[in-house]
Amino acid sequence: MAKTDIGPPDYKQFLPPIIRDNYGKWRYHEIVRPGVLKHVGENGDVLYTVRVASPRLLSTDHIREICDLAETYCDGFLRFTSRHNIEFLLADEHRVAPLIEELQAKNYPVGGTGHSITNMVHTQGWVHCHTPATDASGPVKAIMDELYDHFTHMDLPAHVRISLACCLNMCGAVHCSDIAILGIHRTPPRPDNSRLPNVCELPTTVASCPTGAIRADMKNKTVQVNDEKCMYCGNCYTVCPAMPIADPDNDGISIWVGGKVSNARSAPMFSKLAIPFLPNNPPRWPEVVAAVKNIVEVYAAHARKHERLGEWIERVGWERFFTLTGIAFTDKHIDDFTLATETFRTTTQFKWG
Amino acid sequence: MAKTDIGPPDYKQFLPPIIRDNYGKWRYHEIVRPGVLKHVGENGDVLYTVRVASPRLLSTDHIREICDLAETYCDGFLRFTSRHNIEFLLADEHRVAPLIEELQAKNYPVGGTGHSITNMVHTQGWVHCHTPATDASGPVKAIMDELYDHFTHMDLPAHVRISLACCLNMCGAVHCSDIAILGIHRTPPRPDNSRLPNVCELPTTVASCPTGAIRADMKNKTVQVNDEKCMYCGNCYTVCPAMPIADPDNDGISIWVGGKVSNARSAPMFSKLAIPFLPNNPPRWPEVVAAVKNIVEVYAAHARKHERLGEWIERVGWERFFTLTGIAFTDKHIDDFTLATETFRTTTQFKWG
Amino acid sequence: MTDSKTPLLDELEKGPWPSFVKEIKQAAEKKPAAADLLNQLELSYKDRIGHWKHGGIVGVKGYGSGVIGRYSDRPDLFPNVQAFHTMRVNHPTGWFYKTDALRKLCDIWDKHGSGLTNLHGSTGDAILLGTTTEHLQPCFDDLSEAGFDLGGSGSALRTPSACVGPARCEWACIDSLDICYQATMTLQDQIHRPMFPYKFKIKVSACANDCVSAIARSDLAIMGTWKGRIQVDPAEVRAYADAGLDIRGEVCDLCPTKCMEWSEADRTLVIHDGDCNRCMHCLNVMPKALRPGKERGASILVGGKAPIVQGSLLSWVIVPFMKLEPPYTELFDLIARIQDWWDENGRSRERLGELINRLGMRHFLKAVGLPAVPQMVKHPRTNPYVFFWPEEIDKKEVK
Amino acid sequence: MTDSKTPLLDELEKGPWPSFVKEIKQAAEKKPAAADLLNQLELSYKDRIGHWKHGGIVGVKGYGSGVIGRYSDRPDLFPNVQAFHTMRVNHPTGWFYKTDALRKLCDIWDKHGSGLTNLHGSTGDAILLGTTTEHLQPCFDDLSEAGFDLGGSGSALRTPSACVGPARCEWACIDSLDICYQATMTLQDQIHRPMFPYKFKIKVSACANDCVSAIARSDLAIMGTWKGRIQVDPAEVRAYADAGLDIRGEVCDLCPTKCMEWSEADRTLVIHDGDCNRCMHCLNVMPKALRPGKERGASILVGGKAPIVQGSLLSWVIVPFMKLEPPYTELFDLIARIQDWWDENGRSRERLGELINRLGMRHFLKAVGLPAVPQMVKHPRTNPYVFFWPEEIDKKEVK
Amino acid sequence: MPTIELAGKSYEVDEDGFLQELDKWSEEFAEAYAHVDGIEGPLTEEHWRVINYLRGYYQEFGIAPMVRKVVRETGLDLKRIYELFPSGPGNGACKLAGLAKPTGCV
Amino acid sequence: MPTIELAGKSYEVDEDGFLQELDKWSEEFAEAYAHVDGIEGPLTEEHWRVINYLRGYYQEFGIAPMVRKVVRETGLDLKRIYELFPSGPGNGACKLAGLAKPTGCV
Ligand code: SRM
Ligand code: SRM
Ligand code: SRM
Ligand code: SRM
Ligand code: SF4
Ligand code: SF4
Ligand code: SF4
Ligand code: SF4
Ligand code: SF4
Ligand code: SF4
Ligand code: SF4
Ligand code: SF4
Repeated sequence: MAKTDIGPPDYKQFLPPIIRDNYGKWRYHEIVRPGVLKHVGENGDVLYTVRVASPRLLSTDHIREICDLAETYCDGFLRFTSRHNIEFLLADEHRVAPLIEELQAKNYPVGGTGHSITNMVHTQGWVHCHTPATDASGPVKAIMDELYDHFTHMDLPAHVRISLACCLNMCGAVHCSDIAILGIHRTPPRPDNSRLPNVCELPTTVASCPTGAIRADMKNKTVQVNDEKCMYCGNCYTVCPAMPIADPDNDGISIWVGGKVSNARSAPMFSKLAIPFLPNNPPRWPEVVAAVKNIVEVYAAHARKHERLGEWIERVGWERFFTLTGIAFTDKHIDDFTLATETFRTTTQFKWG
Repeated sequence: MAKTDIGPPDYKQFLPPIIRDNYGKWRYHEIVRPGVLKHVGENGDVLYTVRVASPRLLSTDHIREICDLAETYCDGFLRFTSRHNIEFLLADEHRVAPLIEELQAKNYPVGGTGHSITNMVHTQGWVHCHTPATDASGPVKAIMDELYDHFTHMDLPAHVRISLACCLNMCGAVHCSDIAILGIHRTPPRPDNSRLPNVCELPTTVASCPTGAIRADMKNKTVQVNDEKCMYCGNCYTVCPAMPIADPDNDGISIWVGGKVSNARSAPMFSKLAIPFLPNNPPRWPEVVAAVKNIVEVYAAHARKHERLGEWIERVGWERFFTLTGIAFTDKHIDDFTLATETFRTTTQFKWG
Repeated sequence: MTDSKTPLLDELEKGPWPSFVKEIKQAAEKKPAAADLLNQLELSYKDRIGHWKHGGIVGVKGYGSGVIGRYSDRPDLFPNVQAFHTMRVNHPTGWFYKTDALRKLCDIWDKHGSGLTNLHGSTGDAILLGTTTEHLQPCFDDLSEAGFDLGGSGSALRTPSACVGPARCEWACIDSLDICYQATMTLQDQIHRPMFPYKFKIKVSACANDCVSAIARSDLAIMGTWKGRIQVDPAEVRAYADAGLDIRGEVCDLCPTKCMEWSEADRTLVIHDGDCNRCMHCLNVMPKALRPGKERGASILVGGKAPIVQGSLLSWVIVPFMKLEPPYTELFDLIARIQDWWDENGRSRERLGELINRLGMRHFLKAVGLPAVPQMVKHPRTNPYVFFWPEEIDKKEVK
Repeated sequence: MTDSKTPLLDELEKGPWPSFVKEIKQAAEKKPAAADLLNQLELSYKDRIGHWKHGGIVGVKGYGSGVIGRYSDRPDLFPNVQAFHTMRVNHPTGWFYKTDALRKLCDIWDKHGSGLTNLHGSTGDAILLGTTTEHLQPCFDDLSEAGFDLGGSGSALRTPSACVGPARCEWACIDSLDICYQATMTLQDQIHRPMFPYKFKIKVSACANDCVSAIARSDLAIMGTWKGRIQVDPAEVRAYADAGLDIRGEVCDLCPTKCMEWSEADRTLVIHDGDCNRCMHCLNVMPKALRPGKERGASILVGGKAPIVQGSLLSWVIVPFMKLEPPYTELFDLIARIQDWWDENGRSRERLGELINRLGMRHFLKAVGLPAVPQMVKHPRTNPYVFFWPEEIDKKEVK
Repeated sequence: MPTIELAGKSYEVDEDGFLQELDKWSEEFAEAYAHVDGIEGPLTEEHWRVINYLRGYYQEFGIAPMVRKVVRETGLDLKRIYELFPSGPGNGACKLAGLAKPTGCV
Repeated sequence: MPTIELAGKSYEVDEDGFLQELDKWSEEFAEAYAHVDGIEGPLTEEHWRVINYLRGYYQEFGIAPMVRKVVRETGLDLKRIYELFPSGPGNGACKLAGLAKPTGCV
């Protein structure tokens, strides 16, 4: 039998020698061009990093091609980033240009550093999950095709982090992204009373509902959904297979803006609702692509240097954001969940638009 | 029988002629000295207002004395302010000095304008209410004796509004005051099971509890209090006389800071807990007086001009506030009611103290 | 020590601030009730506890509100405050008085009550502090005769109040006094005959300085504001600068939207009015140089209240701008729709703000017929728990 | 049009961004499962709905986690994805690889699975995407042989992750990689054998830039910081200025605490470190000139998570500063106390943050033995609903 | 606690005249007590409509109904109710109906 | 839905082998099914302690107990439970005990 509990391989064996030598002793870095970082050690050592985009969903053969590249240029050392990009690590400055040349020849986008749009964190969608309200990889591909130049050029006021999650579970942790794309259902689950008694725990199902829309029907060992209290989060389906919620005609995508994670300048912020619903329109989700692009361009045109999307909006005000982007404000933008009162405007300080 | 629904007397008959002439046509004002406002109309008319402190609890004879003054100097016109001060309204500049002279001779404090501490909004306390955790008039008198010079001098960075409410009903609306003094109970109510069934509505009593600490005991037509869930708000007593909560040994005062109402510069803000508990120590509440004075003095020493107490704290940070005032921070300062998570620090941005 | 019967309270006659103890003693000279109040209060100071019984429900004929019943829990010791009810007299709007009216009040109260008052209660009423059940009706009769009426209490509309506004303030963007007075007169029935789930408070401030704390203390706050450019008098701006005002530091730097620029060189102030949120700060500092814009009206906010039960609320913007001219039809219609929805849906002791919070702002807006606008929120929702109306959903049969 | 069986997906082969469709097609050349994945996905694109059944609970011997079971709802059409489970392989800390290790993974996956992967999952695992129940155990055996182990799933500790930190970043205030690796190794049992009320995530960022989103995505976030003065190299500051950086505008004005002053005249930068909240902005803009202070450690935060059930939470500061040096005893002891309290009190599917919220921070702090400090809050409470501990109350008998 | 004598029976009431032993209520109590609250003559059908509604509601839900409900369910507008019970539905009608004294909001 | 034959009876189970008609569970089912989950030999007293605890809890509360509870109440530590049920308490023990398939957190 296999050995268990051995843990992952020790990362130290995978560090290139220059990193081992300069571990904890880096002095500064520069971005020498989009996608290329230069880190200088206290002792003067220089490490180059070349960052390329990845679709994240990789075939083994493609990984082998990446390995080939790493072996040719980086003595076999590479890493992936927290946003699924690939980083080639080079101690030798002379190999940087040839690597980039070959990468470009093979259509690997080089970029994603500094004030650019880097890779989209995203999730499984129709490729592997059971609760998605939209696909993940497809919208990502369609959006990044459109925003490609912002990956390869550092032409934005600040970092723009776009993420996608295909349902409210938010595996893409989109809740703190500059722009978040979130799959949503819009119709209540449909309890299957024949299966439910055998496959679901009633108390768990009742407790799963954030708005208390589910009542246990003890006699029939099943549940009833109060459609008026249901906001289609799908959490009941997560715990109870007999409550399917997917609905091709009403599932779709919502767009959220202004979140951030870093503590730089401003504290981390949640993303806020910008567009409540756009239809699922595969294969290229044109409405979603256009909406994201519009937000990016309006931001790029108006924000100041170093100002993240959310920081810009905070400065100019949400009323101005809606005016400038032309996005319609609706009652759906107004919170009605448990902390709603904290979001209501409790001052006469506002702009006309 | 008396005529009903006649409403209050029409205020217009009580406006002095100069106000009637300049109604809605004032051009600007100046504070010519603490307690004396000079309003100039578009047509050049000048109205003087002399503001004096009032204990709010006034005897009819004292009111008659005030009337005498108003008749002597103001043709019988006067008003009261939203913070219970008395304002003498004079069209004639020459009567201002004599009025002030007589006021001072009679020990009426003149002041409360501009960057001063004006009168304390407060409530009934032991004088007339049934739920107080402290007295109202007594602490007000003791505090204002101590802060007297800040009433008669405009020597603070900005307005400082101090209010007092003798229980959590907050009739003094202390929830948005620069400094709030709030009477609190600290022991749970003691249901009187013999009286309760006849004098209380069970559902109302149960619903009155913000933390769900009360359970109806249907059989005995009474209620049970879960002491661990009770935070002594007294609301159950308000609706159910058979649940007395006053407790001389544990009732007392808490101090709150940093609230404001105006929209000037910053949006209105709630007051925040500074000191969870100080004992009821009549007749002069020395601990409370010292605590308030300390906060005022630390604020006066550190804030910038025009900076309200809460604005100053927001700028320097709460950790700095606690350090500078020497007030102890405790677990009681950390919210645990429904919106608690909104107050937790969700950033590594903080100071060491 | 003296042989005073009130050694503790006597301490509070000392010191420069006016003493409420002196007031009670003054009234006590004529009124046994005031004397017993003093004595009972001394006992409270000794015991550190109040000596009033719970509640009390008394009133005058035809009204369900306006009187707060109160009984001593030691009538044995203090028989003259066995019953000691207060009457809430609706103050003249803006708390303006002529002395003859005030004197009349005093006379009535000397006739029927303790001779003690609060000018004013924190809702704004002239409070007549302490009388017996028997005196209530005659006292009311005399008040009515003198042109006064009672204010609100209980689950009623409470006495509305207003800042001094146009009567004495250069910043008034609406006629706070007239609006308040008209509301008071129009809604008399609501004041005197409780019929709501709980209390309802209306306050009117004629600008964002909010001198009656409308935003914090009323279920419905009416706050003056303007559209368009702040009126700038450049000469007066320069005069302030000449007089030593640090315009950059004290004005521009404190402008919350940073929409002001002061050029020291050419001594001019530029305001980017499109970014201004009308906070009032610059006008407050330079009243002689800056005036509100010319198109004036009010923002309407709802929901403000003290903490019981769900926690304090500051009022929420529901109408960013409403023109307000007599007879204020749009305003009173809106108030009626709001109260109607609240009265229909509210639980007992549920304030308007709590009801909106419980049912959701979208239901409130739909019911009262207001459009959703970004000015209603600090920021849009952060949680994805979004409801759609049935009519927004594709009705195709779900497989 | 072509006669492709996947016309919709084919559209996604176009355009400059790398195409996941190409990846699937590449794998499909060798693997029928990948081919059926493509076909099923095409159907989803047509139907606008997923075609996977709910859940699935499969695994390897001795582990309760690491595998996500998945079954097609159209096995009739796509028999090769009838079962299509993913294996979560714990990534090497920092996502560093040598190619030989990566190639080994690929070989194993070609042998046992679909030939498709996610590098990496959003928790950080190397995800092997799609195999059958029968292959799980042999695949795990091979992985183990090659030195790999599974990551977390279910109500377990999830695979911890860390920013690149000291390996390649000048700002690392702690050894994020070592801490993460030690935590992963020490807590193996918690990763493989679910025993908590729900999932538990740990992430480590070596500075406040938080390159692994620890504050937003982990129940326990460890974030590097420093005490004392930012190290300033005045010559390099001047060099930035000479190179055209607008130090006042781009650095000082954006400093959230406004604790920096740049004097254009004598070309010096003054930092009032006592006011600095270590936001990182100035260091980010001038990495060559500014470095973190010398006394380094971490802030510990808890409670972060996505919205289900109570709404998203960002993590909360519970320890402003902790020195972190191997063997990190203080840290691991604290984690143990936290988990113990959570495990003991948590309801099923209740994350740590939700439990703290339900029971109150004071109970949490008392149980894990941490003192209350102002750094824990944005501001003290605004509601007066304050609990006192029994021992704080005067026990004298209440009359 | 004061005691009050009505039609030969004695009742414990509080200072405001509210019955302190709710189970002692009877129609005779209400009739006899009406004058105390300024109602002249015997109770009419309309009085009883209000009283009966109040009692029924209280028995069912344990609370007094809100005023809007009383108006709607009895078909009597507020003005009429104040004519019937000069001290109003809370002080007057509830007292005669033998409900617990309304509290809460005063 | 697959069907499985055990000791002469047929049961409907899902892909993961979880019983789809919970009332069909019997001790025989558990005994016969044990091998499927890699348990060698007949079920021991320790196995039954876990199974009975799970069933009792499920019957009382309608949910499966949390792992910490199982450990505490059966007196068997987690290591031992994995020895008894190699695929763990959720996949292994619940399956034999005839509980609904654990969902939620995967
Ligand atoms: C490689 C990576 C860490 C890793 O372990 O994988 C990384 C690496 C660096 N980050 Fe980061 N960050 C990485 C994800 C993040 C994230 C997480 C995320 O986006 O999911 C954040 C938080 C984002 C947010 O706030 O929403 C992040 C916020 C920052 C910031 C703060 C930016 C800001 O102003 O808010 C900096 C500072 C800066 O760039 O000026 C920074 C700076 C850096 C530096 C310059 C640090 C250094 O000196 O080496 C590295 C190169 C940055 C660049 O791309 O220009 N890194 N960085 C991650 C690359 C992701 C990618 O492929 O694009
Ligand atoms: C008389 C009164 C209105 C009334 O109808 O009774 C009044 C009158 C004036 N207020 Fe006020 N305010 C009055 C209560 C308030 C309140 C309400 C309260 O304190 O309960 C507020 C909100 C307080 C808060 O924010 O917590 C208030 C916030 C202001 C402000 C904004 C101050 C700020 O910077 O936050 C101004 C502007 C200023 O003074 O620069 C202001 C300005 C003024 C001006 C200058 C308006 C004018 O041009 O005439 C008046 C003289 C102010 C002075 O005292 O220096 N008034 N003012 C109230 C006097 C109360 C008293 O006796 O002291
Ligand atoms: C007299 C007055 C205090 C004063 O000394 O000025 C007062 C006195 C009482 N208030 Fe008040 N409230 C008074 C203004 C307020 C205010 C301030 C305001 O109106 O601007 C508030 C906070 C604002 C608000 O309404 O939210 C206020 C919030 C309360 C509450 C809590 C209401 C809530 O929803 O949170 C109660 C409790 C209740 O309604 O049961 C309450 C209840 C009471 C009662 C009736 C006690 C009770 O529970 O039955 C007090 C009677 C005292 C007595 O014996 O005379 N009183 N009460 C004020 C009315 C005078 C007047 O008419 O002018
Ligand atoms: C694979 C992955 C998405 C991806 O494509 O990267 C993923 C996939 C699933 N997540 Fe997740 N989560 C993944 C990272 C996350 C993250 C991000 C993170 O860890 O940083 C989050 C948000 C952060 C958090 O934990 O709060 C996340 C929040 C959830 C939730 C909501 C949890 C909550 O407390 O709000 C669920 C629902 C649940 O647990 O029942 C969930 C549930 C699921 C399930 C198991 C679906 C379910 O309900 O049973 C998904 C299985 C998909 C599949 O078929 O493979 N997943 N999930 C990520 C794990 C890969 C890895 O191990 O590296
Ligand atoms: S976000 Fe939802 S649909 Fe997407 S992978 Fe996560 S759980 Fe599945
Ligand atoms: S989808 Fe969400 S809101 Fe609707 S019933 Fe299920 S758990 Fe409740
Ligand atoms: S604050 Fe409380 S105690 Fe004071 S008057 Fe109001 S209700 Fe009475
Ligand atoms: S005092 Fe407040 S918290 Fe305590 S039982 Fe009464 S209502 Fe509940
Ligand atoms: S609220 Fe505005 S208009 Fe009214 S008195 Fe105060 S400053 Fe003047
Ligand atoms: S009113 Fe306020 S926001 Fe507008 S310009 Fe003046 S200071 Fe700025
Ligand atoms: S979190 Fe800080 S230390 Fe870690 S990689 Fe990012 S910038 Fe560097
Ligand atoms: S780290 Fe941030 S807060 Fe500190 S000095 Fe630099 S910019 Fe200012």
